[in-house]
Amino acid sequence: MFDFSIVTHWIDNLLRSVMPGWGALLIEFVLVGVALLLLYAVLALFYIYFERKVCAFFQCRLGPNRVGPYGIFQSVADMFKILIKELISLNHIDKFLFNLAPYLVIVASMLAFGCLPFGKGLQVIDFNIGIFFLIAVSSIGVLGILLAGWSSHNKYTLIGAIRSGAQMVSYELSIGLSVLTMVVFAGTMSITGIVEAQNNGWFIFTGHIPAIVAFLIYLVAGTAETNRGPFDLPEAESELTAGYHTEYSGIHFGFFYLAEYLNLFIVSGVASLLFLGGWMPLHIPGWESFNHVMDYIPSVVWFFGKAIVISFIIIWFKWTFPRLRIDQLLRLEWKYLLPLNLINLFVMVLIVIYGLHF
Amino acid sequence: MNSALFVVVLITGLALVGAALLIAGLISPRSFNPQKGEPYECGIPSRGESWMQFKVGYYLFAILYLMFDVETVFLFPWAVILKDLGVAGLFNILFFMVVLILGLVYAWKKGALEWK
Amino acid sequence: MEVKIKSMKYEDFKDNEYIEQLINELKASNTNVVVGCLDEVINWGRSNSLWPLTFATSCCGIEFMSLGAARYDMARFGFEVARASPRQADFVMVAGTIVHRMAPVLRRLYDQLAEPKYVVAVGGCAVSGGPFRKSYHVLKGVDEILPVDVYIPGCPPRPEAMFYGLMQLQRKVKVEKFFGGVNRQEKREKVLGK
Amino acid sequence: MANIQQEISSFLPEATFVEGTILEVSVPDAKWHDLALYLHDKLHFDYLVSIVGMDWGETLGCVYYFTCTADNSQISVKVETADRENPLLHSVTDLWKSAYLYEREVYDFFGIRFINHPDMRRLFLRNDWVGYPLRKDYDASPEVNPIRLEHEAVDDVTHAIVETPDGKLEERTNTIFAPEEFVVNIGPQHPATHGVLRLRTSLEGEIVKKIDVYCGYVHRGIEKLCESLTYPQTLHFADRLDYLSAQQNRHAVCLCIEDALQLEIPARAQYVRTIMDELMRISSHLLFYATFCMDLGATTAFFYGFRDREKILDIFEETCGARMTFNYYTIGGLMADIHPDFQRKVKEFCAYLPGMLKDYHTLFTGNVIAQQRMKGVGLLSREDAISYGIAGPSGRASGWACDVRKNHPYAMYDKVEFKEIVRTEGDVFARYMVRMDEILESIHIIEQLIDNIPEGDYALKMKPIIKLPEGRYFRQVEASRGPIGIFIESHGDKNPYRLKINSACLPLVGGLDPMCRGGKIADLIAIGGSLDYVIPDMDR
Repeated sequence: MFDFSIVTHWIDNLLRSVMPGWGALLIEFVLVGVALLLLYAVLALFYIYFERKVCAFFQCRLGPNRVGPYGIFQSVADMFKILIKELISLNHIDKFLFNLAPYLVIVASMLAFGCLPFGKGLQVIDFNIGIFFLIAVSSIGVLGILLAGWSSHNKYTLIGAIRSGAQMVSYELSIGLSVLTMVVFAGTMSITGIVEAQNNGWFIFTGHIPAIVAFLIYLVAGTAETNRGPFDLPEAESELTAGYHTEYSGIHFGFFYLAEYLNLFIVSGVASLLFLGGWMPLHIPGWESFNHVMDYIPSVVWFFGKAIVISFIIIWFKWTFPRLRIDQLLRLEWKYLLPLNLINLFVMVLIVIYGLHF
Repeated sequence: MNSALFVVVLITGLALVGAALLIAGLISPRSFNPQKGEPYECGIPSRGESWMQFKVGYYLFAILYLMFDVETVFLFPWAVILKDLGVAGLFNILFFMVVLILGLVYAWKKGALEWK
Repeated sequence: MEVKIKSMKYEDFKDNEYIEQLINELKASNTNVVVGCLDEVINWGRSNSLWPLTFATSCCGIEFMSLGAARYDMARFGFEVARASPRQADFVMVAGTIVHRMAPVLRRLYDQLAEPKYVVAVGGCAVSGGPFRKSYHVLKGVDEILPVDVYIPGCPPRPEAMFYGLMQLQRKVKVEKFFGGVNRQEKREKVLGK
Repeated sequence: MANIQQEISSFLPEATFVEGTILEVSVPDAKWHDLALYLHDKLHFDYLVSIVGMDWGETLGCVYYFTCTADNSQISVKVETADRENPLLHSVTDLWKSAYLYEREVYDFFGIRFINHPDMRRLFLRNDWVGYPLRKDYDASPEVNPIRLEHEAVDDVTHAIVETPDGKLEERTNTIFAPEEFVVNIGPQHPATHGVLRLRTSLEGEIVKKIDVYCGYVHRGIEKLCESLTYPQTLHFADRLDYLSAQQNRHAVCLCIEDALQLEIPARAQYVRTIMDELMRISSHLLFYATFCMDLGATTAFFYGFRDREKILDIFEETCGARMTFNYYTIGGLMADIHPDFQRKVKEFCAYLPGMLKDYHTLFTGNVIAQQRMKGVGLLSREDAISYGIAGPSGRASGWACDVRKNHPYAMYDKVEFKEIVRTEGDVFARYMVRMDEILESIHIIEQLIDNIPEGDYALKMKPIIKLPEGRYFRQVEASRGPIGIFIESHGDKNPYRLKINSACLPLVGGLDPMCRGGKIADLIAIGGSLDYVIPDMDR
C-alpha cells in the first residue's frame, strides 16, 4: 500500500533544502490550501453531475448529455453561469448576517473536509480528538442556514430557517450518539487511529449488530444533517419555494448549492471512515493472498469509492421517498432513533467490555 | 503543526468565498428597479414585517437537546478509555445516563415530544 | 463567427434575422482577443446552463412539465434545475395566458430575476392573447409588459417546438457580448435616485 | 316532479313554474330565503350545483340549480331584481356553503350584492376594476380598465350587508386577518398550487390558522367571449378550461347543445366519445398521481406518471392531431373518424397500465412516509362535501356517491357495467386512492367498448349556423375532477345569450380553509394536491 506521507515528506525535505524553515512551511501551507481548494471544487462539480445522472436514470431519463461527452461538463457550465450571475442587493435584509451566512456554510464544510483521510498519509488536520472536532465543525454549517433564513427578511426563508433549527437540534444528537458508539468500539477519537484499527476488518463487520444499527442511524441522521430528501424540509421546494436560500442569488446561492453537495460527500466520507474502514482495503482475516491483492488498489480509490457508494445510497433515498412533515421528523428522532441509539450504545459497551466482538 | 493546518484550512475556506465573491462582484451585471430589492413572496408584495413574533413549536426539543448534547460531551472521554475502565466505568456512567433517560421518559410522558 | 449548438446544424438555424444581425455586429466590432475568448467561455457556460423559473398559468404549463418529464427530458440540455425563486433563475417561460390581475405579478417576478435574464413567450396566449385576444381581462401578448426574447407559437406548442425555441435562446445567448454587452453595471443611485 | 311543484306551491303560493327537463321555480326576492330554507330542510335539496348570474336586460338575477343527493332529482329557482343601480338579493350562504364563492362570483360579474353574505369582495377581477363585465351594458373599451402594473391594494377587512332582525339593511365590516397575524402568500407563482392560485395563509408557527383564497389570476373571460360566438365556435374554449379533462368538457358543451336541439347522435360517435372520455380521465389521474407525489416530495413518481401519460397522448394525437387541445367532439358527433390503429393501441395500453399501477403503488402508496403524510389529513365529512359542493373524486372519497355517469347517465354509461368508487374516510389518502382506483375502472369501461365500436357515421350533418330554441338548458358531465355543468340560455339566436360554465374546481378551493385549519403547511400542500384543482377551470 502506497503511503502518501512519503510524497509529502519528500516535498518537505526538498523545500527545506533550498530555503529557511519558515519559507518552506509557508509554501507548504499554500500548497495544502490550493490542493484542498481544487479537490473541493472538483468534488463538488463531480457530485452535481453524479446526482443529476443518477436521478435521471432513476427517472427513466438520460440526464445531461449535451455539454461535453455524456454531459460531463454540465456542472462546469453551471459554475461559470452562476459565477457571473448578478448578486441582487436587497432592501430590508440584515446585511451583515446575510453576507456572513455563506462564509459559515462554506467554512464549516471546508473544515470538516480537511479532517477526512483521503488516503494513507493524505490528511490535512489530524487531531487526537479528530472525530469530535469533525462533529463540532460540521454543525457550524446549520448555523449558516439559520442565519441565511433569518437575515433574508422573507417569510419563506424564516420558516425554512426555523425548520432547519428544529432539524439540527434533533439529528445532531443521533449523529453524536452513533459516532459515540463507534468511538466506544475503537477506543480512540483520532481519525488515523480509527482507520488503523480497522486493518483487520471494517468496524461494520467486526462490531456486528450494534455497528450495523449505528451505521443505519448514522445514514438517516446524516441525510437529515445535510438537508437532503426526504429530510429537505428547510428547502422544501413544493412548500417554501426555495426555502432558506430563496433570496440568495448568483454565487451566494452557488455557495449553498456547493456546500450541499460537499456535505453529502463529507457525511458519506465520515460514514466510510467510521464503519467501512476509511481508506483501508477490504481485509479478511486468514485470506492472505486476497488481502494482498486488495492492498494493490490505491488507498485513495478505496476511500473515494466507499464514499461514492454511500453517497449513491443517500441519493437513492432522496429520489425514492416523499418528504417528511416537521412533526414526523421530530417524532422519528426523539421517539425512535434516540431510544434505539441509547440501547445500541449500551449493547456496544457490553460487547466491548466483555470482548464479544470479532 | 495541526493547529497551524487548521488555520490554513480555515483561511482556504474564507479565501474560496472571498475570491468567488470578488470575481462575481467585479464582472457580474447589475441592474436596479424599485421592486428588485423587495422580498420575494410568490410575486406579491409582502404583508407587513417578516421579522415578527413567530411561534416556534419546538423550544422544548431545544432544551432536551441541550441536555443530551452536554451528556454526549461527557460521554466521549469516557468512551475512549472504556476498555481500561471495564465494568466499573460502565456502572459509573450508567448512573449518569439513567438519570438522563429518566428525564427523557418524563418529557415523553408529559407530552413534550409532541409537536404543538 | 459561427454559433455551435450540438446536434443542430448551423444551416438549420439560419432563419433568424435578429441573430444574424447580432453576429454581423459582433464581427464588425473587432473585439479584443482576451475579452473575446473570455466572452466565449462565459457564454458557453451561460447558454448551457439556462435555468427556468417554474412559472406556468395554464395549458402550456402542462406541456412545460412534459418537457421536463421522462420522454422529452430538458435536463439533457442543461435546463434542468427549474428554480421556484426568481433570484436563481435565468429565464422565465411565460407559459399560458397572462390576465390583468396577473400582469403586476409577472412584472414583479421579472423585475426580481437576477441579471442576465431572458423571457420566452410560450403559446398563443403569451405571444398575442391567442384565442382569448378579444377578452376584457387578457393581455394581448406578454410583450406589452416585458421584453420578450423568444416567441414559441402554438396552442399549446408541442414540446419539440419548445425545444426549438429554447435552442434559439441558447443561440441568442451565445452570440451576445458579455463584457460591454450583457453585464451592464448600473449604478443604484442613477436608477433609483437614492 | 309534479309532487315537488305541489309542495312548493302550497308552501309559497306566489311561486310560478316552468316545466322542462328541470323544473324551474320563480320567486320574488322577498320570499326567496324562506323558499331556500324550505328547499334545504324539508325537500332535502342539499346540494347547490350552481348559481348562474343573469342579466335579462331590464332585470338582473340569478338562476340556482339544486340537486337532492338522496334521489338525484333536480330543481332550479329563478330570482330577479329590477333595480339595476343597486341590485340586492338574499344570500343563501347560511344554508349551502358553496354559495359563498358562487355569490361572490355573481357579484363580481353582475354587481348583484347579497344580503347577509359575510364577504362581498370581488372574486376574479382586481378589486379596483370598473364595471361588471358580464352585464350586457358593460363598457369593454380598454381605456376604462387599462393594464395596471401596480399591485392591487389588499385589504384585511371586507364589507358585508347585514339584515337586522327588524328588516333594516346595514353595512358592516368583517376582519379577515388581524394586523399582528403572520400572513404568507402561497401562490400565485408557486410550484405546488397547480397554476396560479393564491392562498393567503395565516400561520402560527407551522400551523395554518386561516386561508383566504384569491382566484382570478388566469380569469380569461370565456363566458363573455362565448356570448359573441356561434355555438360551434364556443366549443374550442371547452378544451382550454380544464385542459386535463378537455374531452369531457367538450362533451358537456356538445351534450347541452344536442339536448336543446334534441339530436340523436350516431352510435359510433357515442362509443368513441365514451372511450375518449375515459382515456382522458386516465391521463388526468396519471397527471394527478405525478403532481401529487411531486407535492409530497417524491419526485421520481412525477416522471413515472408523465411517462405513462405520454402513451395516452400518443393515442389521442393519432386520432385528434393534438396533444392537449383536441377539438375532437362537434355538435352532432365527432370531427373525424378514429385512426385505424386506434383500437389496437388502446387495447395495448389497457393491457399495459395495470402492471404499471402496481409499480406506482410499490413506489409511493405503500411507502411509510407517504402513508403517514396522507392518512387522517384533511378530513372532509360527507355533509361538508355536499354543502361545499365538493363533488367528483374528492366528494366520492368522503362517501358521497355523486358520479354523474351513474346518476344521470349520458353517452354509453348506462350500457356499460362499472363500479362507482366510493370511500368513506374523507382524508387525503382516500382522495388519492379513489383516483387510483378510478383508473382501473376506466380501463374496465374501455375494455367493454373498444371491441364493439359499431360501424356507421361518426357525425350528423349539421348546418354551419345552429340556432337553439329559446329556453334555459343545463347539462352536467362527469369530468376528471368532478361534474362540469354547462348552462345555456338561448334567445333563439345563433349565439348564446348566456353561457355559464359551472366548473368542478371552484368549490374545491371553497373547502380548502376548513380542511386545512389546524394542519401544518405541509398538510396544506398535501390537501391541495389531493383535491387536484386546475386553476384555468376555476377561473375560466
